[in-house]
Amino acid sequence: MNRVINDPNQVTEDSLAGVLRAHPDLLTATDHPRVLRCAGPATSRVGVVTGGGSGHEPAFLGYVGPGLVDAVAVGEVFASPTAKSFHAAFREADRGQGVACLYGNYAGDNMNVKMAVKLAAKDGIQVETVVANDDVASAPADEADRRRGVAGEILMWKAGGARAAEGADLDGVIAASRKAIDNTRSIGIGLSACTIPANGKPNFSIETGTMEVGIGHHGEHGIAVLPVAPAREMAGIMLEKILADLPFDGEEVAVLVSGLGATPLMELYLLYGHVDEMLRARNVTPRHRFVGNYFTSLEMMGVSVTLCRLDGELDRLLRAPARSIGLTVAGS
Amino acid sequence: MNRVINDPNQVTEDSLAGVLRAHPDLLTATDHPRVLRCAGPATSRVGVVTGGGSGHEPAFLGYVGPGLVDAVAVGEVFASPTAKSFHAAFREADRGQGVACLYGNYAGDNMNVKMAVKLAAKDGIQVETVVANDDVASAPADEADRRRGVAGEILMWKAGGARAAEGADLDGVIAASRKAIDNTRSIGIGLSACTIPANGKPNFSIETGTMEVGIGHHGEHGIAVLPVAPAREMAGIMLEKILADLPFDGEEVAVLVSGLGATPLMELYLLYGHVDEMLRARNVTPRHRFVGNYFTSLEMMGVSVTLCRLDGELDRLLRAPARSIGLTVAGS
Amino acid sequence: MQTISLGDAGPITLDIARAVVEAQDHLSAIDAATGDGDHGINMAKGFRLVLERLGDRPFDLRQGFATIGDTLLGDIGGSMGPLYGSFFTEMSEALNGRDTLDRDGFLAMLRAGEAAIVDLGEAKVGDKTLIDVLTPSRQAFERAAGSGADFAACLAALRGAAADGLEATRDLVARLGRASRLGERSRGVLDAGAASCELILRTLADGLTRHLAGQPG
Amino acid sequence: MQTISLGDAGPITLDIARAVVEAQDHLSAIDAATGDGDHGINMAKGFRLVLERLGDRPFDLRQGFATIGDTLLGDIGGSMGPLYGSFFTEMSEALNGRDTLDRDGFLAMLRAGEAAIVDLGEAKVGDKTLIDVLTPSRQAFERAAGSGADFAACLAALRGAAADGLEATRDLVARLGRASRLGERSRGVLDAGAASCELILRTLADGLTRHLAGQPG
Ligand SMILES: Nc1ncnc2c1ncn2[C@@H]1O[C@H](COP(=O)(O)OP(=O)(O)O)[C@@H](O)[C@H]1O
Ligand SMILES: Nc1ncnc2c1ncn2[C@@H]1O[C@H](COP(=O)(O)OP(=O)(O)O)[C@@H](O)[C@H]1O
Ligand SMILES: [Mg+2]
Ligand SMILES: [Mg+2]
Ligand SMILES: [Mg+2]
Ligand SMILES: [Mg+2]
Repeated sequence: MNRVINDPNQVTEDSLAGVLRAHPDLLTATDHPRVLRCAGPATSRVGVVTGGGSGHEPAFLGYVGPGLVDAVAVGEVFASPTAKSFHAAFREADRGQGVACLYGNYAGDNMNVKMAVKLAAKDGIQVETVVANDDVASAPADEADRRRGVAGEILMWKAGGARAAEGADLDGVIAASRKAIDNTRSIGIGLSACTIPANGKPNFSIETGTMEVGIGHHGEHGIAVLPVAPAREMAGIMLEKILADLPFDGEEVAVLVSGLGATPLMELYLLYGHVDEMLRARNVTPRHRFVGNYFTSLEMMGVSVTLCRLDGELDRLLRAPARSIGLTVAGS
Repeated sequence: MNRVINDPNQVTEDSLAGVLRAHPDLLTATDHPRVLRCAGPATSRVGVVTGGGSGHEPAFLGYVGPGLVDAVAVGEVFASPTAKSFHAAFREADRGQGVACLYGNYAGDNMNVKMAVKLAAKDGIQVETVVANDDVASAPADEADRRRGVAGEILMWKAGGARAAEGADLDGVIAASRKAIDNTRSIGIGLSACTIPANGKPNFSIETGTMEVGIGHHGEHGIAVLPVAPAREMAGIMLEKILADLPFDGEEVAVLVSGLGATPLMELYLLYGHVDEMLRARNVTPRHRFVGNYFTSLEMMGVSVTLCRLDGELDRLLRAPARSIGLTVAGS
Repeated sequence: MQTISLGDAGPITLDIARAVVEAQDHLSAIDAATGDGDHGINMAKGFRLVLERLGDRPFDLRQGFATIGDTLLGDIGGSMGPLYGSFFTEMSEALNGRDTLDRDGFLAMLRAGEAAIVDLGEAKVGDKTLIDVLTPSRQAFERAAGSGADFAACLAALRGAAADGLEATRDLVARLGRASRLGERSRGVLDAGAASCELILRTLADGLTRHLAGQPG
Repeated sequence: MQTISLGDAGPITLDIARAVVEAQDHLSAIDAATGDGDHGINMAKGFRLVLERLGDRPFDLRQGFATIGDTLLGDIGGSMGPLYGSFFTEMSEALNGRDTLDRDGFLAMLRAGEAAIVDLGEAKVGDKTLIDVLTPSRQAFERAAGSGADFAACLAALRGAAADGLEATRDLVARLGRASRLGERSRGVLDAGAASCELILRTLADGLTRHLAGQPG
């Protein structure tokens, strides 16, 4: 695996240094080396925090910015940030109105957030959490609280960030974030493995000619290993799994097709075409459309599809202006 | 190679279908199936056209949009668009004030544009061209007209598109575009090969543990095959080659670090950090900074660095608002 | 009554840290079978930092455990940072106000550490996690103490139970963490966290036992 | 004077298209040695479309060449579309207003095609391109015609020169196109475009020769 790195154990630090040099207008360093906050003056409103392992760029730090996330805790590659860095992110984001911590359902993140919330309580900072569990492939519907959070988190951040920017109180921001993720389902298909730089070799494998349906963002096993299907069938398999879990008939949705890293953009668009066509055939209209490398897994090949059922509020929140590395909405 | 495609000979069509479904607000189909134009009403001004092979997404079609390119001719994967599609793009972009065709220096593109310009002349459409040759590794300085156009084309489109939006006449748009590319130099390092879907296997190879310095966007041979160096040294090698060709002492520059496809974003930022640091050490200030997958080569691993020496005009043109799949500038 | 001065016991912190660092590849190899192969990396990274931070200044066991706890919580993310971090932090806090450690003090300390891990991770015995070492070890110590065994004998009971607990994880199906996605496929191999937990408890017990026997180091 | 009716010669267009389609893998293999291995793909794609478009309606050689030219220009990008596209377009236009083809008409047609390629691609003999087949072939025909040879003999001279020109590309170093990046490494193998050009000229010459001999098809 040929990489653009120095010391494989320092990739997170080294990469953060570059991010800060590239985006001084968007991101600012803090006292905690693994916490970045939104550049610019802090207005008095609810703070929005997220955090997660590195290697998913532009997630998580790429969604810090006006109208989105206020502060982010950055973990090692594929590892939860520490409790102390979540705590520091809460302190950065708090302006006296409380903090909404919007993160993904992984054991490490759950524990570190839980500890950080306790630490913040001692500082008198109120933190409420929403934990994303949009990955339909990671557990059956009746164990939905075991499901992982994946690319749907982006829509949760967008909704929560927009609601905070509107001036809602903490309950309001939490409610909007929860509504977003509760109406969101995702599923991924993995087409090749990836390698954590510090490990030097992949810790899972996907044979050429096969695809792992329901793969997780760290190579977690999916629900089926099948021969690689044409893109049209991939779209069908993914939509079927999503729609079985949350029927979307006759509604408007946001669709997010994200590459897992190494799959060319032209293939993501190709897949989007089929998803769009199939949704419309079911009388579901894609109102917001995102196609690109929004939530990746290093250099994994593959793709994820996320659908979010919209109501008037979610539509408004997704439409609200926002600026970040990963997502810019001009506003209308 | 596991791909998200249907028929490998139809990837370009299939992908275009998805692009049009995803971005009706940005891109519109035309009578020519391989030509897209900017959505929305056409104001009376100079038209800007580009075109090139597919597989470099978001280039080329990802730079169509307000403040950027008006119409694009789309080729097969890694192959120039036809003369007739360039011609059709000229017709789409022309509003009676002439067309600036801003493209890259490849044999096929040169020939097809040349023929298309002749065809357009018969329609009474005036087309002037600027051919980008920013890749310093593709020929020595005294044969600069043999150099390939690479990621620097994006800055040429941005400058030309902004100048057209300002209402400049054809000469003015051509002059700004030429100034942009004349002040721009790029170089790439390839870390793995890529596979054209219709071919099924890569037509070049890069051994693990080696890097091809100066690689072209289709895997064209570079100037040296070296053992993979730490990112810090990669940055040094690339900057040295660029700065030797066009000294930047004491000036402001735009820096564009683009991944070639499969190299993770965290590595691109890591490299950017070194480039930024080294430039500042030479008293060169990165005024505009772009880090991402701006101009790719399917799933090739590797990275390219582009520097553009700024004057007041280029700074203003890069700052001007623009909206497209690949590049959005909010304006200030 | 067998007691050890916390000051004398301080260097056991270093024994634990060195043991974990040395076991890096072993622990990662176990994790690779059912998890993502990084348990050794995560643990060694944390305990290498501990070794750096403890440096050459003198410290007692309470301070040593506090440093481990702080380092894991502050610098090691994932699950191990909070789990082992609060384990050592709570054990350190259980030693507050004491100068010496005896059998009942040790039991109270271990209970505090175990409670912190259970509170945070919500693992139960049988889930194929480090709890499958920790809980039976604490129980064995407790039983021995209940039947009147001295500190050294209780530590021996703990050691034995830790080893048995580790070995027993081989037959379990993971129900928590990364390995749980494997279902039945996780049966037949040890659990990585159980292996590190056994190593930590064994090193601690060995160090204390040596002190009780009057031969520290 | 040997002449052929353009109507009779029309089906030679199909011969050419079929020959190129059949040679797909052969041409790609040659291109793979110094280029990007797609010459056969590019050419076959174009000529397959030509076969589709020509369909079953009758057409003469002028119309056949016009269809090739249009198809290559309209549907085949890269270098081959414009180069061979204008080659056939210009040859077709050289036949405008004629019903038959004779020796001098053929020479005029070939010159027009060659001029279009040179004008567009600016390749010179020795650059290791299809020009290394096309120009010597045209010259051989011209020389033969100058010394009074009949149409069939001129075509035979062209065929021989095309084969020699192709073989000679083996010793050349590419100076144009993708292969030029290879420098000295491009020596020792044939040029792909030269191979397709030899195939096209040979198939054309063979077809016309058969007609001259009164045995078309
Ligand atoms: N909820 C939990 N409670 C206790 N131990 C746990 C829990 N979840 C996981 N573990 C332990 O963590 C170990 C894996 O640690 P490690 O590999 O460092 O982290 P990760 O699983 O994040 O890669 C497992 O072998 C298991 O013993
Ligand atoms: N300027 C030129 N003039 C004439 N022929 C050329 C020129 N450039 C390239 N060629 C021919 O094109 C051939 C390669 O064609 P092909 O592989 O289809 O296109 P590409 O090089 O774009 O992949 C070369 O073998 C050479 O004969
Ligand atoms: Mg891990
Ligand atoms: Mg692990
Ligand atoms: Mg070729
Ligand atoms: Mg080619």
